[in-house]
Amino acid sequence: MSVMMYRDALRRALYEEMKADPRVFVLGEDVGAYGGAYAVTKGLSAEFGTERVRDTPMSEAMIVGAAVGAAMVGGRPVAEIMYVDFITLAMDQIVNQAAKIHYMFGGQIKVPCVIRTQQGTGRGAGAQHSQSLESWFIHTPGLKVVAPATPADAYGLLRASIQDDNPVIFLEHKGLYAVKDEVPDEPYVTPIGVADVKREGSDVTLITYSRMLHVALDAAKQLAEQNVSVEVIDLRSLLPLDMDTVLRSVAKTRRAVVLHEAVLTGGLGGELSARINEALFSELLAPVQRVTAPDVPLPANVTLEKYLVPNAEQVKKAIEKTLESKQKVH
Amino acid sequence: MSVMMYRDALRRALYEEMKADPRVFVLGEDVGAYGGAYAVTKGLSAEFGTERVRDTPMSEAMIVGAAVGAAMVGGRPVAEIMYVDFITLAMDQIVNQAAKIHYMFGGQIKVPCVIRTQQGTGRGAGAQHSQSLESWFIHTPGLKVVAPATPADAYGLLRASIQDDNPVIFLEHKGLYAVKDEVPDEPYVTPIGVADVKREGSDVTLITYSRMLHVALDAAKQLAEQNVSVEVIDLRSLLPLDMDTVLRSVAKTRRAVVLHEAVLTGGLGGELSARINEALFSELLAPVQRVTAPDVPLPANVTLEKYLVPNAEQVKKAIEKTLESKQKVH
Amino acid sequence: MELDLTKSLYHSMLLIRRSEERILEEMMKGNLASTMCHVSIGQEAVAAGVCSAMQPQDYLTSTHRGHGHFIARGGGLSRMMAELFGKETGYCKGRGGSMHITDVSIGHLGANGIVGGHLGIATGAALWTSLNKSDAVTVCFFGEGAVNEGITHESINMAALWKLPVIFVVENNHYAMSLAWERSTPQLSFTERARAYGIPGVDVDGQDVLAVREVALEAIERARRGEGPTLIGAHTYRFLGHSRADPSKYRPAEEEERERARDPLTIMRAKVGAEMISDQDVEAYEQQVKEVLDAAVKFAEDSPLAQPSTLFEDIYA
Amino acid sequence: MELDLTKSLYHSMLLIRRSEERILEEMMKGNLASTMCHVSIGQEAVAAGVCSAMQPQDYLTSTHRGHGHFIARGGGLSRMMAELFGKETGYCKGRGGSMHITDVSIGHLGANGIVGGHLGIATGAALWTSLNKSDAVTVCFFGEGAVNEGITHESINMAALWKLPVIFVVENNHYAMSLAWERSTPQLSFTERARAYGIPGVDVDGQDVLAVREVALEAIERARRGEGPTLIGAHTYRFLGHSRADPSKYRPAEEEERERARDPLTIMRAKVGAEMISDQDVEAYEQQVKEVLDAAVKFAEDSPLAQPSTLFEDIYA
Ligand SMILES: Cc1ncc(C[n+]2csc(CCOP(=O)(O)OP(=O)(O)O)c2C)c(N)n1
Ligand SMILES: Cc1ncc(C[n+]2csc(CCOP(=O)(O)OP(=O)(O)O)c2C)c(N)n1
Ligand SMILES: [Mg+2]
Ligand SMILES: [Mg+2]
Repeated sequence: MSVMMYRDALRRALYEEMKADPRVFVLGEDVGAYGGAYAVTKGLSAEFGTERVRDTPMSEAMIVGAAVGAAMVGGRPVAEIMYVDFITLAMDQIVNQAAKIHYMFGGQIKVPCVIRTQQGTGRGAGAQHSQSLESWFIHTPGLKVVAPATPADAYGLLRASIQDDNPVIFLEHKGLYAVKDEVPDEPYVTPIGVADVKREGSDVTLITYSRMLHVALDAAKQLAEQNVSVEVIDLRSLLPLDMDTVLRSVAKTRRAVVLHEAVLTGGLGGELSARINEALFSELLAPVQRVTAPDVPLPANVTLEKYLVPNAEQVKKAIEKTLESKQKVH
Repeated sequence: MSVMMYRDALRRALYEEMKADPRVFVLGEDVGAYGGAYAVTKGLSAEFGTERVRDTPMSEAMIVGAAVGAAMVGGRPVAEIMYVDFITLAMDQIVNQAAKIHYMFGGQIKVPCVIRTQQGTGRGAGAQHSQSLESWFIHTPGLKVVAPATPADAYGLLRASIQDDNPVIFLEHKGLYAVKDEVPDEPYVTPIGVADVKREGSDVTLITYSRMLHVALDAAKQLAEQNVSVEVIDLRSLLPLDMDTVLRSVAKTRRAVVLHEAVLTGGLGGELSARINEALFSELLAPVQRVTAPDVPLPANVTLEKYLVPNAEQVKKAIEKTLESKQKVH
Repeated sequence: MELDLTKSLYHSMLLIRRSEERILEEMMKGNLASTMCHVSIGQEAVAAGVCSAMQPQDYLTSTHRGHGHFIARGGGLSRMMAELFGKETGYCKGRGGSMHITDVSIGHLGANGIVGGHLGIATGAALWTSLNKSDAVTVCFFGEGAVNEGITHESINMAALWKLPVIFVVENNHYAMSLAWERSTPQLSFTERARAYGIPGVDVDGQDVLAVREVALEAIERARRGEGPTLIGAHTYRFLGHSRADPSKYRPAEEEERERARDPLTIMRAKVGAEMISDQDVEAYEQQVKEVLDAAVKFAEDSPLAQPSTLFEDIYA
Repeated sequence: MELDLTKSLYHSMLLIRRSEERILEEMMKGNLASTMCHVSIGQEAVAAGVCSAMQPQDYLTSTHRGHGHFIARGGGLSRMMAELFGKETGYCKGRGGSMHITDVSIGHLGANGIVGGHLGIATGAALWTSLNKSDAVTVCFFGEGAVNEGITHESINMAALWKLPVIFVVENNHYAMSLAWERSTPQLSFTERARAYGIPGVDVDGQDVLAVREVALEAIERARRGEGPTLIGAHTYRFLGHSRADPSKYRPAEEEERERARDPLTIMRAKVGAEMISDQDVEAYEQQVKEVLDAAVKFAEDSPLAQPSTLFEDIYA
């Protein structure tokens, strides 16, 4: 085990995949000598050359397009889109091309590429630089979507994503890059589509992913002091969703709270709530609660931004609500 | 009352708004003399000239961009994107610009524009020409989203959308253009954000919008013969959602089914299911069911496509399931 | 049929022409599975000329109007017809149809329904072959309407910057649906346009298959030498409407008449003379093409419709 | 201060320079509400020169590096500073910050965080003023990095096609974050590039405010006459890093030294001579600017932070 930062764990994954497989290459804005806006690719171009760690012009559609085309003829590109907000410029390439090519052409060809990007709040970066857009991608059959919350998962999922034969949207979080934690020294992959119980508990299941995991763990810890036992599930993969793990836990706790940083309406929380209700309707002792950002654009203001990002207090309140909630009476 | 086609009702709304307000103008691909890919703007350029009903180059980002810019300085543009699938090329202009400008600039400026497009199946148009993408837009604070199902609502909502001071995503459906129904002769607007009970009933609430309304009404009619009374709610507006109407109905029927043509995961059905469960958990006699397309891209094949589009049989089954479902026992 | 180059160019154009006529016929009979179908009748010389200049290791990307590229590149007619009929023996298992007709085994990377969408793919493919030191060249066909899409700019710029082996072939049939070319952009010269990217641009008579071939050969050889992309503007005309639904009312009758008179098949025969392509040759080709097409249609008819259950396959690789 | 044109150009550049220096100072003190802040020190001549050529009815759109455009257009410093401090008296109620600094009342249609995103807005604004027979011209500033975005192509093409009254001003500071201009495109001449759209293109020394003004005047008058857009490439340099976090290691030291020596303030004084702008003038401006900035900072400091509850306002108009 070594303690490393999230960004370093990502870089280690890139490094090892590039060492192991000459088909892997990296492209994006400022990913070369500059090392990426969030320093994930730092040093890679020195190691692998500027062809394999390639600075692109500012052309988000083509960054993804180049990845898709390269993947179709044998490459295994890892493209970086600097902020998920800019992925709005590449939606055709992701949704109509990458996600559909394998299917639409009857399985004739594969598109093994990874689109790395980062999302979320924390820097007061404003309405056009702080969004969380995972919902769009989980609504797109043909994509896989992952959103690691810890250095260990960032490493393992990035390796798995690069090795995957499908287009993977790899969602990092700008507030996680400097987070440090233990990462095993031996190489490994974290399988896509498998959630992780990050804390066991018996009273309520708290389901989350990405940076909100840390808010969830914080809330769970505080509640433990009040003798409330919270099971915290880190989804890690958002498409496919590991409903087995989720439902197993909720079947046990009979209460669930979903937590994410994306805005409420149309967020992943709705999907999870619906699925839990569909599967465990008669088991549930309380309605599934959602703790999310409100339906508001984000201000370019570190202080004000905090009011729109879910915090441990809100999570605790939601959990308390599920605990209070009376059993159904009919 | 006159009986008219959905496309003609839309054209009437455009015509009347253009007559009434010189700021209103239309732009898009082939909207001029050609009359639009689905013949909605036919005749308008002859009436209002090719400047006010303006053919654009193929440049979807700029079609929306031009609408946004024009709206900011006093125009009231109605832009047409030929297929919603091509809106992938204009997502930055919609999501980062149109939706956020009013908020981000502190309310200094308004963006009153309508982006008309059509979505859905029915023509075997394939994976890149048949999607239903409303979920992306309801996840974008600052937009309004409407999806009329009848000629009367198409007319009234288009007038309301053009008169609205916000960017409105106006979702038509390729399978509805030739649908005929009565439209009042007097001018009117249908307010955005108000759902419509298209059929009253007492046993179960069936919530839907756009072309699926007709599938819903068909299923309801068939079930009426089996003495099942289905209340059919046509949302009409998807953002904001009229939860009052939905919850009032479900409070009465205590059972709900959501029906849409978009794929399941991340679809609007999840949001509705979550909200209904949150509000009426102890009232519900059965889990909210979702009837949607499966998580599959669409084939360019009229015959095969049908297997992926929800039909009345599936709706009836889902409703029957909610009726069977035992009350909760704890 | 073993044919020398000149004859095979003619044969290739004839095969495209008759195939598309047959496709239209089958469409009228209601045999096509999708309502999406765009024929390139009148534009055959571009596909035939460019594809004749390609090598087996090369790639191409194609458009919504893609039968010509597919056939000129050597795509199989039986499985193509089966695809159009929505059959499980089709190249795309009956789920792609005309607009996505694709045979990856011959380096065909897909016909695309998003106008301009495949320019990313073409440049990306060229990026990989260049990184991978393969000598494959990628040919990217697109209509003049696609020229105004943002991705076209991004992709030509990137290809030019990195000197990628990709050829941008504009099939300029002068209309994008109803929009006349001159109403879509003020810059009508591709030679001029190419200067924005510092690459060679060529305007060529797209009805003259030999001229097209010449230009394509030079561009492809240049790309193969590592000297980067070329922008080719091939001036052609679609003889019919944009799609079945379109009576092309937006085109002046005189223009249609004048342009239809410039049939690439006629032009070629006039150019090479009857010694090269005799009436008997043509008759023999017509006969052979008819047989191939009859067989293709029969294959398509006899093939089973794709099973609905297969729709749940291939979502992931 | 009432100043004649030459003096006011100098004053405008000085005001931008000192304002941004003060912004950096306040940033170091931790007074800015957002971490997003890009200064244009070294590039003042482009903003000052172009804005001096605009009329009151004209519009402009701006970028992430937008203080200069804002100040040159006459935006108020107190409410600007308040905005940067995240205060409710700021132009955007404290929720826009530096990257979205905007004063619509002076025809400023917004600084934009999406590189290239505002080219749509600029062209759209020009479309409306042209439809509406207003004689307003819209000026669209963007960096050379934005040139390779698809929207830039779409928007220049559309503006050129319809002869819209919009001026495309490339503030070519030779870097897009770490990417040197020559590593982003093979076409370094804006004159050449403009030919792809059949419009005039001009390359101008962006450190020479008088030259910039000249070029802008001509372009704006041309647009106002209904003759369409001009593409202006103003060659300049950002003296500092892309943003606070950036030490600009990717730039050769000699280049930085050489370019920093070409300070637009110095260049102007050398050009117009001490009779036009004397040391006393400069001293007076410095004094006046300092007072304005002190007052602006004080205003910002004294203003209340925006109330969190206001975050729920203005989502809809
Ligand atoms: C991005 C996008 N916009 C619009 C369309 C609808 N559409 C299909 S073909 C076409 C015209 C294309 O013109 P051009 O590129 O010249 O090709 P042609 O049809 O003339 O071969 C249009 C507008 C589309 N498929 N994709
Ligand atoms: C679409 C988009 N891509 C990337 C970024 C991140 N980014 C912000 S500024 C910048 C460089 C812009 O370069 P240029 O256009 O030359 O303007 P400059 O910063 O030099 O003024 C980048 C890459 C962005 N904000 N928007
Ligand atoms: Mg064309
Ligand atoms: Mg720059």
